[in-house]
Amino acid sequence: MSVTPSSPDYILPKLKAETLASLVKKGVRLSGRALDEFRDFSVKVGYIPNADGSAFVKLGNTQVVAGVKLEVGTPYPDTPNEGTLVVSAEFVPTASPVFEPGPPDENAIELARVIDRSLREIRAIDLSKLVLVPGKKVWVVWIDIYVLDHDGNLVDASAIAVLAALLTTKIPKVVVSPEGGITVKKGEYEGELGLSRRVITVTIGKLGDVLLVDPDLEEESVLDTKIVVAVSDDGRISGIQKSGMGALTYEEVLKAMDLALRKGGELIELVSSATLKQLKEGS
Amino acid sequence: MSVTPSSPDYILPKLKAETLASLVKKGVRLSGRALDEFRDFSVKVGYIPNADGSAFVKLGNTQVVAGVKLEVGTPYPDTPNEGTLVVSAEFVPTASPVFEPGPPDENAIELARVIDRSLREIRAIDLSKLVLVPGKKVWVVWIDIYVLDHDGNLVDASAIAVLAALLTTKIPKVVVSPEGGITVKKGEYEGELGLSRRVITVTIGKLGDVLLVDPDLEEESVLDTKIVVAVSDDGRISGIQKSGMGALTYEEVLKAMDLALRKGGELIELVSSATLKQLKEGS
Amino acid sequence: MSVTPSSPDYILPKLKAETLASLVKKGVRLSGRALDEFRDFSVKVGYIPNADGSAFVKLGNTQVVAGVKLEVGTPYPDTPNEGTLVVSAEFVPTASPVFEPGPPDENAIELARVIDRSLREIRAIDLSKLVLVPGKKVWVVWIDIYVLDHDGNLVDASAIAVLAALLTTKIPKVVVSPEGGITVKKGEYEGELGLSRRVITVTIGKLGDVLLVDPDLEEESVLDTKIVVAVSDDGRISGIQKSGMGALTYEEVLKAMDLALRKGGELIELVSSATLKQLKEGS
Amino acid sequence: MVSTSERPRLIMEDGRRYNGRAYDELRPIRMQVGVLNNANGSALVEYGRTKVLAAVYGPREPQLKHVSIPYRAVLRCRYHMAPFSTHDRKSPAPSRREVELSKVIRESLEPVVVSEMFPRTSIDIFIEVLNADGGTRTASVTAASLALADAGIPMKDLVAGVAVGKVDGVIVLDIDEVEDMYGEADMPVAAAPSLNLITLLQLNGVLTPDEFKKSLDLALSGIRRIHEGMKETLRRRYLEVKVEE
Amino acid sequence: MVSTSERPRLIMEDGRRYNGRAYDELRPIRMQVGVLNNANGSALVEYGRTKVLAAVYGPREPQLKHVSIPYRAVLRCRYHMAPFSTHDRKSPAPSRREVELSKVIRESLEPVVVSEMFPRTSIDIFIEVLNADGGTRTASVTAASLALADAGIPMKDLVAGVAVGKVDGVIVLDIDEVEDMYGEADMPVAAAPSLNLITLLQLNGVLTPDEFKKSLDLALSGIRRIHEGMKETLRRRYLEVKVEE
Amino acid sequence: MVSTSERPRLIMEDGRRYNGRAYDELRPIRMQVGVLNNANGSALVEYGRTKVLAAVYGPREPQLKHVSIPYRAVLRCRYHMAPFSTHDRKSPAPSRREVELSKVIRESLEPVVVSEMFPRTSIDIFIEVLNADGGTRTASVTAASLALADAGIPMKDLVAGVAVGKVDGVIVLDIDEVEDMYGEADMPVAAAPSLNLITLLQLNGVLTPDEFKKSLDLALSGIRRIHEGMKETLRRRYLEVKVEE
Repeated sequence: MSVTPSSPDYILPKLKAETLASLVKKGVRLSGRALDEFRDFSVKVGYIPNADGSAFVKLGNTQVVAGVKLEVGTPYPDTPNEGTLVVSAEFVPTASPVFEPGPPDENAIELARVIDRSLREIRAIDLSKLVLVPGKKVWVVWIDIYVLDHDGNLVDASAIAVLAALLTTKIPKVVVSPEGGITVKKGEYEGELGLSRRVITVTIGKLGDVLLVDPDLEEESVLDTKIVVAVSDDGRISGIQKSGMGALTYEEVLKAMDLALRKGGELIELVSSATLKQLKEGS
Repeated sequence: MSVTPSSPDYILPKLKAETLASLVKKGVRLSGRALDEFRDFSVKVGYIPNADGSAFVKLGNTQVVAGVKLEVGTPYPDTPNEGTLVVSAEFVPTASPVFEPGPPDENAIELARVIDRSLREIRAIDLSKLVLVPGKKVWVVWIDIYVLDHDGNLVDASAIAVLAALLTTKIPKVVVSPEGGITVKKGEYEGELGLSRRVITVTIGKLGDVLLVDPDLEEESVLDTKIVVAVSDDGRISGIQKSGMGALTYEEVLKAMDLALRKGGELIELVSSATLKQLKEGS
Repeated sequence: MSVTPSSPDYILPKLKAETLASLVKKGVRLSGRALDEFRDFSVKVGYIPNADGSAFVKLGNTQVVAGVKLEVGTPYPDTPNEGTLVVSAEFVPTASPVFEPGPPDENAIELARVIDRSLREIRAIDLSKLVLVPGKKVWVVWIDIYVLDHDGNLVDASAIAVLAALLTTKIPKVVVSPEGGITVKKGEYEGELGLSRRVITVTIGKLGDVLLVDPDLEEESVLDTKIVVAVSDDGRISGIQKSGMGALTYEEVLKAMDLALRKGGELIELVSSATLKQLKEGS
Repeated sequence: MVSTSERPRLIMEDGRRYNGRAYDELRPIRMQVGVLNNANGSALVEYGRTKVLAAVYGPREPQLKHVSIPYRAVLRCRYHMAPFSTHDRKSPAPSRREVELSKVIRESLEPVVVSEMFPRTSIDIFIEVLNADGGTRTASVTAASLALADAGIPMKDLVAGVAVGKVDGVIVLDIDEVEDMYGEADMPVAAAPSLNLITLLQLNGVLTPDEFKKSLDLALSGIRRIHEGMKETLRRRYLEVKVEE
Repeated sequence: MVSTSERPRLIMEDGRRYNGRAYDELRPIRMQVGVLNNANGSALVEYGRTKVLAAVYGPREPQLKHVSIPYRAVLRCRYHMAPFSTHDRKSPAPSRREVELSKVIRESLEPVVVSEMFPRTSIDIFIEVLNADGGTRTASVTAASLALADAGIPMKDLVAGVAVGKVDGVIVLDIDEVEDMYGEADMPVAAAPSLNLITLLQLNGVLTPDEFKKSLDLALSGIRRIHEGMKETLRRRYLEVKVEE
Repeated sequence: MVSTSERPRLIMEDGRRYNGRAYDELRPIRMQVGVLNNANGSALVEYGRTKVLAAVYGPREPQLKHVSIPYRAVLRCRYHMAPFSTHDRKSPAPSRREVELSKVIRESLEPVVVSEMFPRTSIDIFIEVLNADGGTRTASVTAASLALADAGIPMKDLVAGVAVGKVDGVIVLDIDEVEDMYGEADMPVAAAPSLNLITLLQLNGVLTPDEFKKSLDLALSGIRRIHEGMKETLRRRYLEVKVEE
């Protein structure tokens, strides 16, 4: 059951909302950012020692951890020779005064599914390489997104964290016994997971007839609607989600795609280089 | 936890309730029906192309769909050489202003279990014919009852739909590999499921000292109690359920049995012939 | 989510609470018991014919049933050559006006886990003897604690019931087929489960600077805090749980340990002899 | 997983049942009221090895405001099986069977409880099956009835319950688990004998119309005997008899 | 477990799709309103073998007080699949997919419903997928829109939905389950054509920017045709046409 | 499924622990407060590789009216493990262990929070274990205590926690996961040192009375050192030290 939200994540004081709206019309944002400008972000990879890949991301004041774990499981019957991928997201109650403990709500589920789809069809992870015993035992790639602090644009912050975590994920060492029993060598790794394609999302907010990227929480509270576009490192669109109550015109959708493709390419490079830099410095 | 209902399915205006009661004493019903008269009903079989058997039933304004699916599963340990049968019912929120989404409540559970019991002990479905690999793989017969619109007597409407659906259910074609693996041939069938016995239910309401069959929603809202009797095509009783808050005298119970056996026989023939007629016309 | 209780299990009238507190300072309890005195208790073993071991215990007006069942299951991967142990507790709504039906709350879960830990590390049950097919089939020992009437100190009443039930638990007879299939012979037994160590808990309440054992419901409602100490028949501590809102000083903790060890030894003997007496008389 | 022995013979050559009882013989029945300290009323009822505890709280304020009714008390009823009560351990989560039985047991008591005397309140009936050997729902009705009486709730009559069955073709009274499992029909009945009202009636299995009438008659005869025992129990607080002595 | 046959060829040599349709051809669409007696509004919509029922209750008092909003009606929307609607039986518990689709369908209707007219009330939209053959969410938007209109809820426009896909490299309209499963992209779109507003847009799969524009154009052309059919249905109460004839 | 290597030797020939620490040596401890923007108070605490985040919201209106208390604030506390925090992925559904630990952690803080100052309000403590390497509950107490202080909630003392254990027969301070798993006893302790109050005490495993006293003394010595570090952290907002330097 999806219900029109009666208590929004954040309520912007009326005066401030008006200022924000009138500034945006002039191409200016409360934060001083340009309409097509992301907030600064930082990435810390290897943040979760017990994960096989992980990253802590701060996008403005939004904080997200993504942890990747590989576990031995069974393949789906219709893809016996592929590993499996599960993406989950939790909006933990540390993150906002309106988040309560409990199973993921529709927003967390939507976020996880948007990230999942952005990776799946483009085969960002080559699941055919994750087979241990064909038809019987494969790697299950668990991607868990943990939202720690919410200052808007949780999707892109999560996408950045997932990209960074996947770029640093390693495949555990296993011993397969003659009978097909599998023992994971705790703490030992065989190599990198590797990505066939790097993918990011770009979230674009619509306020009146203005489009702006990476909305923060104040902006989200007054937006008409949002559109999330997943962009791959070869300049294709690997996912779209209109999210939120309003609507976009045909022209706005096309404009949003252009904007997303441009910013997405930049973002992939920024995340990749930040990640690789740390990999070189670290371990 | 079962609780005395505080909000009934329907509230009949007081004046109308009094009229109804006084008419019924004279053997007349608001709808003009005789006390032992079912409402008109229609059956559409094959309503759900993805099911292996299905029927849409309209009994007065009550609308029910029953879908039967056969899936490969494992037998119960104590009946290794029989298929299994699972009957479920959902009162979906389209059906009534008082139905809310959620897991089946006690009324839906009771309905499913009454239908289940009416079929099980009399072995209406010969489960011993549904074995694929003895002790290991059998057919699971899923019967799902979906109440779309509630105008009273959901049990009999469901029983009609289930009977019609089962009479038209086909067994999917499978290939059993030498190692015991089973592949279902999507959309191909081996033959009819067939019924060893045809069974129907007859619901009888008690109002004061009057008994009436097939109560509609207005009548149900003022009944003292109801009794559901499952009747087989060989004139036996294959299930009983007193349902509702009141009670019946010994004499009323015996009278209800007579009535049920008479109407049940008629109903089985009506449903069977309507179903067979469509089978001939259709596919 | 654990929340400060807003409706306690019991509310002692203010005047009585004051009397209780002032008496206790003088070493006297409302019930006339000494501070280190348990309430009288009775044990009935074999109370549940369908269980493999069981006991009904009345500790004052607190009533608890413990039932032990052995079922065939699979071992945990990291202990392939040991049976498994599961302890659960339900505070059923018969027991108190404030207990509602539903899954176990934090108090029931805590109780079950405290009892579980008291038995597990000291290996009171020798799980290595409960292997049927090494690595594949073992006995699962289910211990279910059922609180029927709540007059305080549910933990010790449960521990008494569990000890008595385990002392009388028998291992069902099984037939292992050549292919490793296992058939349990209903109602036939191979021998005693046996206990490597007998363990009991002693609950000590703190009120002001006074410690008292086996608090009843009235006392519990005004205690500052409680400490549960599990004691084994060889005079060791096999578990501790500070439980409740308050705190203890270092000196109080040490004093509580002494008290618990002394009372625990006595209690184990009392329970054992009561149980054995019944075993001789009965069956 | 219990061994599935061959279907046993249920009616012996001498016409007695496998458990030695005559076709119209009840199991030994024990009834006790006031067994709990906290509950307003309680009863422990045993039909042979079937052992059921019932507790009544109320009339009291409903836990949830929205279930109150302005002109009467609501009855809340839970039939629940202890995990150790069955041969294979029962998961404590309520099964569909328990949901249904909670309803039919509540509905078997609704006709006798004078609920109009306590508007806007709740009368809560908690039934715990401690050991199950057939007939748990009917023993539950008996126990709940006694617990209501013990709680001082006004009732028009005591409701008693018993199951009849058809085993090896014979209609027999108060079937146990084996007779239920291997028999051809199980028909639980509850009634308020003084009012001539049948308040619970279910049939699982197949009967001819004649067999049905015979079964119902047999059930009502058993119910009358149990009903006598209940009245005696409320006078004496405890009764352990072969009720039909 | 359905046999996993080889990936079928989806575009034939003559350029037609495996199901015989042209790239821009809708399936036969049937729409009917007022199909339920109890609901304030209802609609049954079929896109080929995809069959969806929508019911609207409201504006009415919210079931739960705390979900009411002082200045508008809340929309409550549930997209739910019947257990028999899919090839493998679907568990009735709501899946993550159903949770997400309930949200995007609600959000596709929010822009057109004049919710400010009914403060503190709830407009409840219940969608049941009876048979699933691809495009269920877009058929659901169409059905919900019709049910809202049938209930007399004021709307700025009717929203219609359709999915486009990329199969064997070709952008095609109104894909069915096979085309969805074996195709390269699935893009559901819903729009209010008179308002030039896109109210639902998702993409599962991969498209180049050019392919995206082509897909969006094709979807909107299909939506306009369905939108015409919807208006006709509301006039006639029932419509069964190949909408594009 | 992690390989079950042989039980490792935990105390080396030189008397040191397998991880190089002395028996009474804490792991490197890092503490930081004010790490979250939205929470009223927050802290990130690391005991070696154990990493715990705590957030405090409140005093604020309770989410659910019926949990409010007229004369004090309620504490709500959730101890929760992130799915990636453990070697085998943890299901996000709360386990029985998490339910119990939420309770004992709350009860370890109740004695120091001046809850009477904020009647009818709720003080909500959310603890997320981000990486688990033993001692998560005691690190959680320390983190929650710091987050409460960071939120400006008046407290009579800061509560600090640490676990002692018995490994290879030796009582050692601040055990990690390996020492917990292969050791003979694990005893988590939390205390308010300035008040001489032990607010959390559990034992999983077996100790003689003498070993118990030795363990408790060792725990309290560790707690006093961590308590000093906490005070320093609140002055400096961040502390990364081997606390016992």
